[in-house]
Amino acid sequence: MDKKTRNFILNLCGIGVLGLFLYWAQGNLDGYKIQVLNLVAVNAILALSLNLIYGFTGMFSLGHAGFMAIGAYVCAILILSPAQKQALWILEPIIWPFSVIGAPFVVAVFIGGLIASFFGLLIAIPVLRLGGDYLGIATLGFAEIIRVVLTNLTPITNGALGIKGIPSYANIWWNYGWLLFTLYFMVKFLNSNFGNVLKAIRDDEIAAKNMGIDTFRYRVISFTIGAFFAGIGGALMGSLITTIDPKMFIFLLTFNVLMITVAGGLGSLSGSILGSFIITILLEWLRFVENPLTIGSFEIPGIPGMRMVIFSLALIFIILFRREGIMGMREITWDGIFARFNKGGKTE
Amino acid sequence: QDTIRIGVFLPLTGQNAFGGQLELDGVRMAHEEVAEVLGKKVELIVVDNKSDKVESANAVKRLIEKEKVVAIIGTYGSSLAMAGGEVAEKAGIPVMGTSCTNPLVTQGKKYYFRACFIDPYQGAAAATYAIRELGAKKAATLVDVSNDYSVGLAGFFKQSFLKLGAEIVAELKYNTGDQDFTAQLTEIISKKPDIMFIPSYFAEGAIIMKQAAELGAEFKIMGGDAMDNPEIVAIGGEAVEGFMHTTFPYDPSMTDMNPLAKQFTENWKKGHPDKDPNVNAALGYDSYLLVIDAIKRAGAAEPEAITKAMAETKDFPGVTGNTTINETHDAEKEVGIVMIKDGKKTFIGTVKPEM
Amino acid sequence: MSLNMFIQHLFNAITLGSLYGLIAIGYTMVYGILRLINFAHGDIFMLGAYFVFFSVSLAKLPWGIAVALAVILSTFCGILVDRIAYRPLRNAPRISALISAIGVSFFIENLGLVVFTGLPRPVVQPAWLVKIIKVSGVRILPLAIVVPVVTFSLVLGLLWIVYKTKPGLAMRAISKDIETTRLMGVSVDKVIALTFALGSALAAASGIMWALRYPQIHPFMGVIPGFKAFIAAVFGGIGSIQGAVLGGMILGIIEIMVVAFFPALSGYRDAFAFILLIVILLIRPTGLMGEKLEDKI
Amino acid sequence: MNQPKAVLETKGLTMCFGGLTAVNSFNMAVPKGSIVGLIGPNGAGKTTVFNMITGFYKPTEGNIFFNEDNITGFPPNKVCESGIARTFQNIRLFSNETVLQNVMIGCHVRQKSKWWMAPFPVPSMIQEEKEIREKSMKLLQSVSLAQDANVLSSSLPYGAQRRLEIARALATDPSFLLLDEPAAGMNPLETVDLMSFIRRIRDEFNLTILLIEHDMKVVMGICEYIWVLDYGKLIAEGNPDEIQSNPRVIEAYLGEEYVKNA
Amino acid sequence: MLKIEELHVYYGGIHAVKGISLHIPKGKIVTLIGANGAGKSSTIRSIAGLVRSAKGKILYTSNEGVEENILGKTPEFIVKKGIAMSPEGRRILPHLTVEENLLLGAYIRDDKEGIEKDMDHVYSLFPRLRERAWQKGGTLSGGEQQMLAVGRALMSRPDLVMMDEPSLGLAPMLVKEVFDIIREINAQGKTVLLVEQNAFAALKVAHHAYILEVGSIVLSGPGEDLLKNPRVKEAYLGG
Ligand SMILES: Nc1ncnc2c1ncn2[C@@H]1O[C@H](COP(=O)(O)OP(=O)(O)OP(=O)(O)O)[C@@H](O)[C@H]1O
Ligand SMILES: Nc1ncnc2c1ncn2[C@@H]1O[C@H](COP(=O)(O)OP(=O)(O)OP(=O)(O)O)[C@@H](O)[C@H]1O
Ligand SMILES: [Mg+2]
Ligand SMILES: [Mg+2]
Repeated sequence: MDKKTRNFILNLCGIGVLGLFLYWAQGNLDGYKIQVLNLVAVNAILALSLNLIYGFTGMFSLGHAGFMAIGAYVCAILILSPAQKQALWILEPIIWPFSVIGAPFVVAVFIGGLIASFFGLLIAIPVLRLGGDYLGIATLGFAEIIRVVLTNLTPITNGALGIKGIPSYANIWWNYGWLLFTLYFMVKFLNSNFGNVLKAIRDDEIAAKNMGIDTFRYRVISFTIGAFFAGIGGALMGSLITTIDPKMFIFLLTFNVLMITVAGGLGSLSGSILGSFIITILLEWLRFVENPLTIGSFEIPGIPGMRMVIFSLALIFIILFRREGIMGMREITWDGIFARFNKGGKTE
Repeated sequence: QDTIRIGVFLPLTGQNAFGGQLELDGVRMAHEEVAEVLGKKVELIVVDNKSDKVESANAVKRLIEKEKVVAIIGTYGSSLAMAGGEVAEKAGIPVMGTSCTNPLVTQGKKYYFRACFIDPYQGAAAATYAIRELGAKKAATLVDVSNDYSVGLAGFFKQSFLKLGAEIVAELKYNTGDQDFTAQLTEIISKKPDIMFIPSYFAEGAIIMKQAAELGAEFKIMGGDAMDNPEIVAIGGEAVEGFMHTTFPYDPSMTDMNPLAKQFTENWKKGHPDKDPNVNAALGYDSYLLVIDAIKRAGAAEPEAITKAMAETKDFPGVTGNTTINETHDAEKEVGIVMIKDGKKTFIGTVKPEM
Repeated sequence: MSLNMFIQHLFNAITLGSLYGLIAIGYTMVYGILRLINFAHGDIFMLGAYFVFFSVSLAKLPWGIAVALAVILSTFCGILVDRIAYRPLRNAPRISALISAIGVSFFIENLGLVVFTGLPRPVVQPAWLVKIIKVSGVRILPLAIVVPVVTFSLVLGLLWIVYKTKPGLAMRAISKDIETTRLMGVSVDKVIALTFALGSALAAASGIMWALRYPQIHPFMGVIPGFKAFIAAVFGGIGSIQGAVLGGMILGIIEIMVVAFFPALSGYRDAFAFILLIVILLIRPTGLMGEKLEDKI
Repeated sequence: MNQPKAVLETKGLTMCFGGLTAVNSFNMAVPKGSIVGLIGPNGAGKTTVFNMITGFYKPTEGNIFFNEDNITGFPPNKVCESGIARTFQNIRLFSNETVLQNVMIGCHVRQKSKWWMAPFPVPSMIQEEKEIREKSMKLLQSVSLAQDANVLSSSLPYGAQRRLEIARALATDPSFLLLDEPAAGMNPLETVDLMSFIRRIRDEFNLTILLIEHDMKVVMGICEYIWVLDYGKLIAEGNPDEIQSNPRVIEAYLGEEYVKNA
Repeated sequence: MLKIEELHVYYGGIHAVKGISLHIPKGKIVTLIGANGAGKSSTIRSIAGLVRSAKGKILYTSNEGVEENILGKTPEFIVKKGIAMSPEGRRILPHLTVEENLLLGAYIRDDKEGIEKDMDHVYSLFPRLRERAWQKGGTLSGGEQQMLAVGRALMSRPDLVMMDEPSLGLAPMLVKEVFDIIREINAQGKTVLLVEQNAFAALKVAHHAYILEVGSIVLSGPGEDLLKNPRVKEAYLGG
């Protein structure tokens, strides 16, 4: 059996095991834990998409919250029934055609991604001429513009009141299904020569141009794909939490995704997934520090703010001790696992 | 089970922390006073929703799934309440809202109730008061566009104000976090309104009034329940003199306090010598007691039964007045008006909104 | 719009703009040298305001001493942040330091929340600073004159340090190549600590000024002004001190004038600032006064 | 003149940086299939000429013709597509990529598949990617780096990095190759190898090669024709013998010492 | 002046320098020759304090006659002891002007007049730099940058000057000039450690030479002797 077939079979097994685990989780874990598992998946999609833009193509983009917002709003408007929409827009009625359009969930999520990527393309063409931190700030500005528009465009978005009661279709199967789709796409894309091209642009844009690469075109492509998946992540997030409003999509949300991506490892797909797993669960698990603690007969009251204090310390720690993130630029691959396994076998 | 577990989700950190913390103080105080129901100890499980919607949904999920609470109290901030409400609705656990005044919070919900009135009611009360008592004919609004409470209340104020035959001469906006309102205020001043309505939070509100005074504004200023905080005078100084806001009928300055309110005020001062009580604390206090009352009437610490009992709450005596839960699950209460007089909050009466 | 009203708006704009400018120079200083967006800047800004609040309102110290104390304490905090969270990452990828900076920022804010609680605190303003002066219908706060004056004198001082002194030369060298700068005998860590000290002193100074103008402080007060000032710094060309002030001024003027001329669009005010930012960057990819540096091929 | 047709021709090429004229009205015509050199003192404008030809700088004045097409002002990637490849004075490899990936990236410019095919099992793309891999391995063999195909390019020793840069340039299927100081940092022995390597690739890949070099052993050893720049101006051109004995070149560039030793 | 004992340098798994010992006497020119990747730069960088993973001893005797192990000390400490270096790859600060680059080289000094005099001296060594005094370092041509790197190393008035491939990318005339400069500064009493690919020229100026192969010293002796050594001739002088 050659390596390719072996890896293919192993991949299938891996998906099978994940499926079984999710099936088990659905039956045995409480809703809270499942919610956390769902968040892990959505965050992983977001981290992967940012990693494509920043980690693999080297474009410092801080526009993620904007793309997520677009995805979330588009999807929410599509999956709410006209009656629900009528009831929700209490200050100004929702305008036609938004009041009546609707789509099934998969389609809505997909359209959410498409429209996010359309805006991604729109912003990419002027802005991707910028470099480095300037690009970051310009995309951040773009995300903020989106947010301001969402806040003020009440007849479409319901303004600051946001959209509530979004049908919670985004269950564990959808979320992990989309995550697998995202991952499949990224792996295929990045392992092809086009992936090499993106990495070349990241490493040395001048040399890449010199190799005949239309660097601008590929930057736009990468950015647009990243925006697409960010939109998907936003759409799922909206349906998972069931309410959205413009404030949710402030720049701190982008920082969250950035944090996960960097902590996982820029330029590492497995890092993004690992990062999302660790950071999401850490954030949830740390809730305990804010609960009152009873030791013997002493009751220590929970201190508000403590959780984020400890979280930020943990974040600083991770970055101080693993300065390139948990995975760096490495990937977890079957070949790597076998190599390690064999080496371990030999030394014994 | 030998205890009854009640969950509390409030913004203890983040932007809305000041309100959440006061409400928690109120809840805790009520819990200390009434620590038992149906012969069992009541255990409070407090979770912070960090003024963040994702966290808010998580918090409720955690309270329900992990902590297995039978009822929930919370929260300050309507958008937080909505995010959490969805979760509770699905799980069928009753929630008593403290000060989430947006109508959407309980709209179409079976399990969400609140101890406070709603914004249309409050907005109408403010408009009524402005026109009937202050004789205002022209009003201006200054609204935090990115805040649902502010946008909502301003909208309802405007509806009622126009309905009562008066005119809105300027509608200016700002964003959460802005500290400089001089441009908006200069514009409003040039439109010469009789009154300016600012549905903002107290700290921002105080700054707005300060800047208005600096710019020589001569109109009266009114606000909503979120302006109800003792710090407003400390921040705004002379500029807040004469400012009026609608609120729940409780304030430590009330002269004709009901006995419960009196007792609450005294007990509070014992427990918190350095802080004045305010209406958030009182609502926290009342919310807890409303939940306990429902459990008592339900006769079992069982979510469905509690929900049913909550919906039937009638004339329950609380610090913020007698509470009746109507069919939209909102508390029907009088709307109080507070005015800053000689640097002190003074309760000057109640209004019945003309809806 | 009457002339008076316009002048009133202009004064409002200059006050706000020079406050933004003052915060922005701190960002630009640190960025210019370490290429690090020091997210903790807005939090040191907050600390500065709190230190003054505590010394004046609680310890009843006189203003002069309170300000000096607050600046010194904040400077110390800034150096500490550098020592703990940034120095170990000098040779790491830049993004790691950025994440560390975000971590520090979260840490200070939430520690502030734990220690100071979330309740906004009032700041007492010295009476002479807020006594309105009326000049033919335009109402001016003395503060509105003090702030720009302070901002401009600090800019001059900083320009002198950066362009005319030896540590200034070292600072500029460090920004491109730490190792080589070391090879020239520069104690890089000391120079960077000095940079942070200057940056933090500026943050504290601007925090105090801000609190005087908008006398309400809370642990998250630094987030939005910090964010906006950073944008202003980028506007002006990050790394350039004059640019930061120019950027701050422009941002202040836009924020006020958008509302003044298009009151109906006041809700879109932030969007205007960002649209202008993007347009400026498209025309001048390194901001208004940022130096353009191409790689020699 | 009975020279073969020029593949590359510059006419009145001029480049100004602010007040500085780095290259001044430079004319040259490179015959097909030749190895030619561009020399001159430091700062004479040699690299600038390269940068103009490859599209990194837009000439202030003048034109560049490649196979008789005017390519002046083409962006670098278009220049590469038309068949011109180069190496850099300071090595510019894709440092986080493996040696093989570096070469594969060079192949991209001739790749026919489209990016959106990547996630789907498109047979033509799978086939093409396989061919790219094979072609890249072959190129690595020809620069004797095949054994290092899977190591990171940044961990190669200096000389090997130079060869990799050339292999990467060859992967773009150029007909014209520009080398900027290929022998810099090599010791005399390695330099000798390099010379035969350059000749070999010229023959194997049917190239025309223009190189900048300060090592006169290389220049005089393999160049058939040489242009000499000083302060941006052409001061001499001719075959190696002519150049070596040209008094202006000796004065401006080679120095008396060189003549004595030669 | 400088004695290296059993120096090892590691980069992750790579053992780049494998326990070399060498001696640089005061007032002499010593050169280090070897193929690409032999470990020459690693050795020089260890002396300058730029390599963290070095083991062994580097004993430096300053002008005052105190001997001290400088391995593990910071670069700035070492510069202040009187050791300066012109690094591989020039490492010019691209956004500072030529003049500022030179001033930075004199960072540890405070004597304004002395600095000005030395600056003039550098300009007279490389007139091209004077023409470019106000140009940003980053826009200089390769060779101009090399001149600046050498000049900058002289600005701290070091006792020991280390040069890593100073003739790289220089025109033939200048190559000769650089070696003349090396002789000249040595005549002024400075000790020089030189790493070169141009083995012929290096061996000619050097009083003593070491040949490095894959991290170990394989040969050493006076420069003139090594020039005649058949093995050196074959491997480094191109036959
Ligand atoms: N981007 C630029 N801006 C300003 N001046 C420049 C720029 N690029 C090059 N120069 C100047 O143009 C002149 C020619 O530079 P170029 O790099 O072409 O020299 P060169 O002939 O390659 O020299 P070397 O042999 O030293 O590499 C130099 O004086 C250099 O300082
Ligand atoms: N930072 C580094 N990380 C990993 N390996 C390194 C590093 N620096 C040098 N090496 C390796 O250490 C060995 C010695 O390198 P060094 O630079 O000292 O050689 P050198 O003799 O100066 O060669 P050259 O003539 O190419 O300059 C080489 O194999 C090189 O690849
Ligand atoms: Mg050159
Ligand atoms: Mg070397």
